[in-house]
Amino acid sequence: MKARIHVTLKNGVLDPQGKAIEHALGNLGFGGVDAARQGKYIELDLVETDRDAAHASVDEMCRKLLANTVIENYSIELE
Amino acid sequence: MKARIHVTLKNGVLDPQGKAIEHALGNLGFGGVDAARQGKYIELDLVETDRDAAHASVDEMCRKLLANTVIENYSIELE
Amino acid sequence: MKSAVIVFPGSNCDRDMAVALEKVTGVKPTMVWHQDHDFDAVDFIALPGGFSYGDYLRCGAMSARSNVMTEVVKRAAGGVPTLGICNGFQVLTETGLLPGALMRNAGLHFVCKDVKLSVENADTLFTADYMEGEEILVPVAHHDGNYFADDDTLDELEDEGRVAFRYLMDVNGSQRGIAGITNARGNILGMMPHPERMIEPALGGSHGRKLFTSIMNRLG
Amino acid sequence: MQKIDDTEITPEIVKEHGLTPEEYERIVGAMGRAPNYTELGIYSVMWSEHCSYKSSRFHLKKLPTEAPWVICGPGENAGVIDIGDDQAVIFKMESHNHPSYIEPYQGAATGVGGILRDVFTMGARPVANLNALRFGEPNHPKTKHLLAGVVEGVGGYGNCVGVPTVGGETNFDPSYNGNILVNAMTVGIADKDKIFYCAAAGVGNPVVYVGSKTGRDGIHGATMASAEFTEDSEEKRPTVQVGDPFTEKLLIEACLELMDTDAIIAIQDMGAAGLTSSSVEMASKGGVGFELNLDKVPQREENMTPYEMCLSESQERMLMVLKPGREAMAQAIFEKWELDFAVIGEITDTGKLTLTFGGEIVGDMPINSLVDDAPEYERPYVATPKREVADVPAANDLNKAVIDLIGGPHLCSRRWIWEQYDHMVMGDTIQRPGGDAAVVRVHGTDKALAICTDVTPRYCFADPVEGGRQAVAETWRNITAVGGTPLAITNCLNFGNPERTDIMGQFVGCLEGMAEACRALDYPIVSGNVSLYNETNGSGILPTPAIGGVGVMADSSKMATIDFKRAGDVVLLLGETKNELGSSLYQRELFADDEQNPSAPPHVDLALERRTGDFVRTFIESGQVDTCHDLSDGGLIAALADMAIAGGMGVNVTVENDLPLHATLFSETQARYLIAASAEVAGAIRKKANEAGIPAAVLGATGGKRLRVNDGAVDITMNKLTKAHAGWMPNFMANAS
Ligand SMILES: Nc1ncnc2c1ncn2[C@@H]1O[C@H](COP(=O)(O)OP(=O)(O)O)[C@@H](O)[C@H]1O
Ligand SMILES: [Mg+2]
Repeated sequence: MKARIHVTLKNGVLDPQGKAIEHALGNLGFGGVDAARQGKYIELDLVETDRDAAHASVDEMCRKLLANTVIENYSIELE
Repeated sequence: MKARIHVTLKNGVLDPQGKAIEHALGNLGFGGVDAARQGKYIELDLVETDRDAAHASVDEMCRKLLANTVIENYSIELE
Repeated sequence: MKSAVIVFPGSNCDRDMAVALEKVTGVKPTMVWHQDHDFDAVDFIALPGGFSYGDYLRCGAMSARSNVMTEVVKRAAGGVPTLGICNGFQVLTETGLLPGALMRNAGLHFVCKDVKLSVENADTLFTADYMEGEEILVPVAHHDGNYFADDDTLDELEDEGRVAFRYLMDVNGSQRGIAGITNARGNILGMMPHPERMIEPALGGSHGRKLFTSIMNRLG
Repeated sequence: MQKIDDTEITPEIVKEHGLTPEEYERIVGAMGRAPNYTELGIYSVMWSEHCSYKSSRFHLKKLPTEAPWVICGPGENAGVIDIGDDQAVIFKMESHNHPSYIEPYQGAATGVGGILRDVFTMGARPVANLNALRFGEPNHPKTKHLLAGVVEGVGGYGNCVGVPTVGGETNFDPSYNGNILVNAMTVGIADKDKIFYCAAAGVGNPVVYVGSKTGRDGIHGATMASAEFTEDSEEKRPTVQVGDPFTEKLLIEACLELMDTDAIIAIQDMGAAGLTSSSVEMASKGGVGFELNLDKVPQREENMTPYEMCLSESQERMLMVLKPGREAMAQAIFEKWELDFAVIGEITDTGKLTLTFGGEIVGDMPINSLVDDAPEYERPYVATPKREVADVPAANDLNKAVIDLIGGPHLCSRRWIWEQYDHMVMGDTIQRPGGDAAVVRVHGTDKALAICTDVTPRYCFADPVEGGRQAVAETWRNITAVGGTPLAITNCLNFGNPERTDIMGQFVGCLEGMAEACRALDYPIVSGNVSLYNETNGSGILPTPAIGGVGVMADSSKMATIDFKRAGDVVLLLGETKNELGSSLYQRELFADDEQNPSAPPHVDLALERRTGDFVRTFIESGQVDTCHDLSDGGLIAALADMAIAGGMGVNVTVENDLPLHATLFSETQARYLIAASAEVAGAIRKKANEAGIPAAVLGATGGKRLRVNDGAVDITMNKLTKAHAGWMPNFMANAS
């Protein structure tokens, strides 16, 4: 099974990368970008075949390693 | 309109961050992760309301800035 | 030799580069702010190390698309000798002037230490004062120095003698130990190690000097 | 829609703000009415321990702060000393302990950012960073994660701004398990006639905000830094600030560019308690009032309330008072560097901090009450009892004891840490980390600064007065050992809960010892920071008054380093060795001492310290000695090992005295140095030492591939020793997440 994980900054947390991207797009002449945010995207190939078990395990991985829950949110998709 | 962009490493490009995640998950006692890959996830808030125009413009942003096509692929979703 | 050091927001080895150029060549370079893209004609352009634009998104990505780089690309492609060190190397690959990309170090940590290099090709504008195969000690200081290119590109670089410097130890996971490469025409060099930090014994050695004397002796 | 937070003030709200009922009454008294929510928030941060020094002020006044070369002592953003040639050195150390425990990367990173701002705000270009770190015991489940994160954060910030991180110290002790210490120090150089202060002046002059926009970051950071940790503190997470070193780099360049003009009257960084404490401090120092229009504050988030804007600790921001008419020129500079610039108010003659928002007055507080009425507590204390002198036994296997110590967490190489720091950028680092003090050239001259940080917390715990003396003396000695003349210190006083009489006793004792040492060594304190309430669930950290020392050397080509350079050099020990194994590393690691009642640490004889150090320095300054190392943790054998490992060559020594061999090797008697020099120079030094009444003993000679003592009583191959020394930390950190 494959897990797709998105890790994004919590609301209100400073996102210097996003800000820089916004800025750079503007400089390159791309108007009309109101806001940019950058996060991480992680793909895992899992041996587990049971969806619930997989979800529980990936959730724990996120809390323990993949996301910094002090400043980041995460979301999990399985396929 | 919102654009969600995934930037991932091309096949065959070594992914040190992915490797490190695999390794760290193993150390934390999470078995059963065959492979991990890390990419970027970028969200843009666009003024554009026309889907085709938005797609064309974001595609150009990706080619010009957001992805390094020597090593990275990108995909775009609009919502 | 009239030289220019390009200064991006976030460059931080610009002064070091200027000091080295002046100490070795005797001539003070002009500092060119990234917005001054119509800078005077020069014999030599240097892109210094640092964290231009914070290295956000990808190292060198934003500077590579800045106005001043449009001009640098034009001149470098036209043959003006151009040197990119560390972040400068990353900028050069991001512009496509040099092939490949610099990825996160295999060890994932920033690494700052003296490393042993071999001069792989002493027949370039930048290495003429070294001897082929000479072993030199030069510091690195980077988080993203892991050189990547596909096999065909790597073979081409090797075949054409465009690998200028190679690490003699594992530093960052670079393919084939590549530390610095030139373009096909030989007027552009990008390298991760910092020769400008090794130009006097007080700093730990002088092995970086010959890079600057090479350029000076060729350009006058 | 603009929003004013008009939360009603209840006793619970007062308590949540860390104010006692008495303190609240005092606020009501000072204002002549009850404060509104915004005003309460402002009082609470201004009167927090972190900003007001309410528990420590009384004792801090006792520290020596003056010398002919001191230009500005404590009270400004950083201390300033004269180094001749019309140049000044500006430096300070600061803690970022609690944030680093909660989020090690960002906590450490923003700690570095904050201390940098304290230094460049005064007109200096930062030239060096140092970091003094304390972690819990190595096998505590959090230690690796915290160490990895902190080191990455210190490097992540310092490397990006392009200021070399040239030194520091790293300790492990169980007392830091739930409360690590991250103390960051910055040293900068300025022209003596271009130093900027924070006193505002000139009614009607514009108050200008520059740097990053304000978000809801770190609201309550200052009160959090003054609160004891409990298990549920981990819930306080969203208050963590995120740093942006790129913006800081731009801010440094923009500020220094503006400082080259004559536009600035006063300038102050926004540190803890952000806009509030910076404006109150500027107004208070200048004896003026401030009127700020909060609508003008650049904001990153929507619907921010006055309360949030005043208390936000968003990073990379500064406040300035400009001369009238210079706004446009200043704005152009900040816009060139792509930073926010906004005139947000002006100076008044009301003596008040007046805040307007949406056309209404939302805060109106007397400045002097915010500053001068802050409570000052002369907290009761009990002096730490005198300790017994220990009789520490011999180890069964000396070779093993040496390897265990040199290859253990306390004495092993810190290379794993400092290789993650760019310690060379700016091209003037002429002594890199790994020696006694870092040496950084004054750009474009032959002159150099010698810089280090030190404290031995286990001594401070056993005997605060000796520990305080020792911390100051060790920095003095480390600077001397490279050939520098020590000039002044900064400090970061990390202690537990001052409301406990024993902790307060440690604080008072350490300060007493520090003050004595400063006086005896002509080595005043010019800046510093206090971090109290470092404890978790009622158990405090070891008292840790970290000292940052700065010295100068006129001719940096004469600098000494610790590595043996030539085989056949004579090794000379200066200073007398006594049987002082109490509270030594040897005792602690090999023979668990009584934790609550440790044995007496080595005595610091300050007069002897000064005499010996001054003696050693003359030989370095004259170019006769280029190899020198002071003796500290681990004693003689640790110093010999350091020198041999650094030089990549062995050494063979014979020690003759009345002490048992293990005491000779591991005793931590103070005021001692090892020197390696040609036989001729060593002979001359010995003769002069005899004349000066300084004990000097020839121990042996450098060379070979072994560390050998007394015909093989200790005999270890350099290969094994070097591996042990280099290996511990990388092995320990392998697989840290
Ligand atoms: N966290 C750190 N960052 C940078 N350098 C460090 C750190 N910890 C230790 N060092 C360096 O390692 C060396 C040894 O440190 P230490 O044992 O404290 O020295 P000393 O006993 O001379 O005070 C010093 O050069 C010091 O600067
Ligand atoms: Mg020392």
